[in-house]
Amino acid sequence: MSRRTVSRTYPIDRIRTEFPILGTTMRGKPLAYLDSGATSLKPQVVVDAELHYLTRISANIHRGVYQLSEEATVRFDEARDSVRQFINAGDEGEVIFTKNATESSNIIAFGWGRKFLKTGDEIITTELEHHANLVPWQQVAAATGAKLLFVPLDPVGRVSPDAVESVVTERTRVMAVTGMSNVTGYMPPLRDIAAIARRAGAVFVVDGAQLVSHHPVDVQSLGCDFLTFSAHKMCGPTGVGALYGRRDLLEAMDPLLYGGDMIVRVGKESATFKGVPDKFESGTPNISGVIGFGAAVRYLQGIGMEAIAGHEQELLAHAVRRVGEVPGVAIYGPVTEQGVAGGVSEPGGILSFNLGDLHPHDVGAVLDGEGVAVRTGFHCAQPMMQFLGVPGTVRASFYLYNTFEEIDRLVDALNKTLEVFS
Amino acid sequence: MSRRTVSRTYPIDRIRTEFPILGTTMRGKPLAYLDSGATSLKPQVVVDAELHYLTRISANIHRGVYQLSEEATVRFDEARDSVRQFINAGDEGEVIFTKNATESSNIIAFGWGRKFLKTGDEIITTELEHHANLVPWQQVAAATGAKLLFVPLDPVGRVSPDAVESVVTERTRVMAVTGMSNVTGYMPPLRDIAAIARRAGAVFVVDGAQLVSHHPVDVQSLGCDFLTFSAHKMCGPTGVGALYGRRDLLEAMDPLLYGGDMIVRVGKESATFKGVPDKFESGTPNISGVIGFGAAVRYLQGIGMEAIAGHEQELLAHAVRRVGEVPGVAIYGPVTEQGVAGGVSEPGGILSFNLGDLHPHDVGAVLDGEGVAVRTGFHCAQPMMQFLGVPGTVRASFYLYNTFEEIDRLVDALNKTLEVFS
Amino acid sequence: MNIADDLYKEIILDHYRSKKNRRRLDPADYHQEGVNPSCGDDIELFIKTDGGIISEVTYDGIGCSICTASANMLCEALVGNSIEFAGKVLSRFKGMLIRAEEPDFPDSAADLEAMQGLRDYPVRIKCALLAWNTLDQILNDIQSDEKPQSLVDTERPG
Amino acid sequence: MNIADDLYKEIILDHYRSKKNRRRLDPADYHQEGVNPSCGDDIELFIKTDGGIISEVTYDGIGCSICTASANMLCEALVGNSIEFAGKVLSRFKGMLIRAEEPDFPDSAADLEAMQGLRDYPVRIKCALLAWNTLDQILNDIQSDEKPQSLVDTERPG
Ligand SMILES: Cc1ncc(COP(=O)(O)O)c(C=O)c1O
Ligand SMILES: Cc1ncc(COP(=O)(O)O)c(C=O)c1O
Repeated sequence: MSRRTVSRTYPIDRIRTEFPILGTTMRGKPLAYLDSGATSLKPQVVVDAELHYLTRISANIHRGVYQLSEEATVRFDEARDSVRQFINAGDEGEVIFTKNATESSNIIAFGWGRKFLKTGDEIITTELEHHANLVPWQQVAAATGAKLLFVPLDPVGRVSPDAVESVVTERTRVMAVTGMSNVTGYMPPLRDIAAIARRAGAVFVVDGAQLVSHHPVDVQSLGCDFLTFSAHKMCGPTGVGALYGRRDLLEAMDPLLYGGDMIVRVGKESATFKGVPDKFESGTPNISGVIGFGAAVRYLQGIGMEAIAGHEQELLAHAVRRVGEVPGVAIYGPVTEQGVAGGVSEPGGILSFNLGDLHPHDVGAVLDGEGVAVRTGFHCAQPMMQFLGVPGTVRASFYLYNTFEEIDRLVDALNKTLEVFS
Repeated sequence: MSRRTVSRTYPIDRIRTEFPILGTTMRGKPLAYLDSGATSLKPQVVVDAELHYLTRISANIHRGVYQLSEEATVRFDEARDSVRQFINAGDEGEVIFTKNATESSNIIAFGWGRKFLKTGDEIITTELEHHANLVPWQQVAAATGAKLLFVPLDPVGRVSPDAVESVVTERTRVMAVTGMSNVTGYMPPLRDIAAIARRAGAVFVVDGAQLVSHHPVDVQSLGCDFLTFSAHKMCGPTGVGALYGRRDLLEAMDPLLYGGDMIVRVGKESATFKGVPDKFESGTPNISGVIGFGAAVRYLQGIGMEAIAGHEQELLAHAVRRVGEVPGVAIYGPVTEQGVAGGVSEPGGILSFNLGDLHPHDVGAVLDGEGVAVRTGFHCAQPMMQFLGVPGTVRASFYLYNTFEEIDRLVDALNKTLEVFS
Repeated sequence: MNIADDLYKEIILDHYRSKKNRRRLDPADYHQEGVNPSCGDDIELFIKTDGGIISEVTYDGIGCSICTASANMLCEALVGNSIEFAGKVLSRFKGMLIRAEEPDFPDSAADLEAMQGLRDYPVRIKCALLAWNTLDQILNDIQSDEKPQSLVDTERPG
Repeated sequence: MNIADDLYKEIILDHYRSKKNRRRLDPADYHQEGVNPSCGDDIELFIKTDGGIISEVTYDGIGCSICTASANMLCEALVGNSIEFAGKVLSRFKGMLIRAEEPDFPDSAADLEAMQGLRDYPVRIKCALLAWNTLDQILNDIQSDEKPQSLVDTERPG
């Protein structure tokens, strides 16, 4: 698993030429972009799709009887179908476009949770969660009187099916779990959790913001009821997210936003609403963004999510070994325990660590000076920081365009950091 | 006012070269884009700003210690300041970025209205409203027990201060009024209404989606408490809107979305939230869109909103006269009564009409064949359609780049429509 | 290609101008209203049956020329025919517009072929389908013997 | 330009390494906590006064080298000086970083000039300001004689 060179069939050279920014420099050094967990770079096809909309179509969708509006509508609908295919949703009504994964999570929490949960109902979640999949549920719990329960994690931050079972009761109504931790890259056993949720009669919400970007996902075989993700983390534009939801659940929910494009009839006093997906897409959507999102998922599919996940695993294995050699480094999460090839079947391409007692900011700043872009801080996951017992981490995250050499540059920069602060 | 030629100082030729799409054709005819009320075309500077982000910056804002993230953050903040200046808001905390005007309206209705309104409180609005400024208030009224009251309109759809006074009571808590009707272009007397709202102690909400795109707006001298608008209607990208709110009101409100980037501290059970504007901007924002929005308002400012409004008035006067000459045309709204130079001090550049008993769709379709893009239907304003007593209208709307000649082509196409359906 | 020739063929305009079937039936055995929310078009169908045969069928409502011509064609095509026949024409009409199948209509429904040009105007297809999706609801009700819903939103035809 | 030389000057690193003023005062006359929510940095200031003079000032908490070096410089600069003096240094420090004014510090605060390089790293300015914005809150409380708030969010410095 931890081969030194990139698999010979993976078209890394071609891929790198497809991302215009990869030819540029940062602080005078060639850019080593290791922050795709925050947002990914954009390939030229996505830029072109947006550009085409902005300079050749430009019109609003729906209700337009002229060609440009028709074209915008057709491309918008095509994008929805591309995203539907990408996650293998049953029909297009199950794919809602939002502004980001955060909005998607809030639509679930407020549209479903707030409407259907009652005092004493239980919501199960984990300390692995990004704030987007936690804070809305805290609010819903406070508003409805439902209780938030946390699955106990093992010492390196893993979720076992038994641990999940241990918090399930007959009052469990929702299980909201990340598909992949944005701090450690750890991927909980979603299929097992889905089975537990099904038996418990609970709605299973998966935060897919990291998962969907990096791994093949099939919502039907996975058995989740809701899935949230963001275009900008998967080669798409900023300002677009998606919410997958089972049709019957979506149909029962209240929308978060009311206004144009989501109504059947509006009188002075009241209104009736359309079906899915329109009910959830009020107002003029991010048309160029959605069209770009469609181009992004088709681009990813062209390379293949299996291939991308495989590439990232190789990068991760290399990074675990090389970063682990830097004096004083502490790596967080399951990858430290048995190495990548060990207990973790499908680790996501994320490595969180600290360097001695240096503050992550200081490490990140020296790395920046070396052209190496990493994220530092608490990664919108404070409960996970509390679990790890650190105020923050340095996080290197990998994607389809990264190379072994970039990881080696990370390691060199870490050694330089030690010198600066020696 | 109704001169035949564009004011000699207005740089129409230069402006037209700045919009790449204006050189293209639709259905084989040069494009005459008369649908800016739905969404505007984008100038090259805006396209370039987005492109620069997508291909040269690409990083996420906040929390990044490396140069690209820093640059993204600086440009994002610059855009906020540009928008702040554009509407003369007091400070940057008063400018919230949203995904569109619809989200902005919902933030007000749910964040303020739902939190502070009680049974028996009264919300004053009008039949002129776009659904975005009406349906959220219907929902809030239903949820809180507040009452929705409509200002009686005069026969051509105008709002007089006396009519507003006639519905104000000591229970009036909110007045939600459009700054410019997206159906007739009519602009209610906002300053007078602001004064009435102030005396009544009511919060004054202005739907600025059309107003801000087409006219100079100064929130401080206007005296509104909230103002909503969308970038895509003012030369900016899709997927970005703005909410202006008075700081003390914003601070008292609940956000609509919870998640990352808007918290101070998150524990397992609860969280504390940041101040404005961050509290309302959870999740990764539309970074390229916001940067493009900043470029758009600077572009508009470079030309001058006074000049743009003046140009649109000239176009409207020409259109009222020329379209009015087409046999069987019925024009809706105040412009029919006394002509543009008459009773209406500042009409917006929108003309709604019907052609005999032809359905607006049929008219729009023939116009499309002639390269003329107009909107047809009910324009997300069904109560206004009920007021006008029609199921829909044909709407031609003008912006900084339109010409007299395009209006003449509209008129020719209307005459052709009469032939087709004769 | 000119849209006026393409879309507004004489045969469609004739059906649009004809007001023959545009009236309410009261009482009707089946009555159903359908809307296209995004354009506001709103059509009501009225059907009387007599031993499995559609003895009378009319429409009323608001719609563009494509929408009302299509409703008129529907009435002309179905009157005097069986419920099964109606189902067959419906599925062929949808097949032509949605799945781009070759048109293959019985004689009494032959005018429907004129709607084929709509395939080049995808956003208008829902105009032509409104009356037919409304019919679809009636046919379902006939089969399931259920009370009809008050309103069908036909905008996202399957 | 190299960031390590630029930002991490020896003088800053010395203040960062010094743990001299990093301790809690209990009791303190004034105690205030400040956070930068987006990076999680969290600093507490403790001040004892004696007739308008800051007799003791210390800090505790979590922050990067810039943040803690700045807190340490604050302690060194203010101890033994008046409240007015503290206000003046605060405003000059903000002026240097936010409004790009020329540094002009009294001798005891001269080390603060080393932070000037931060102007090229705008997102780090808030690191240097955290302790100072926390101080600002204390100075306000001293003037208004109010009970301090428990927490100041200093992320969007004016
Ligand atoms: C007056 C008015 N208000 C609100 C809106 C809603 O804007 P958006 O669709 O960008 O949310 C529009 C645009 O259609 C409008 O014209
Ligand atoms: C696991 C996870 N969930 C949710 C989010 C929120 O995504 P966004 O900021 O696009 O709304 C992120 C991104 O930071 C994430 O990593």
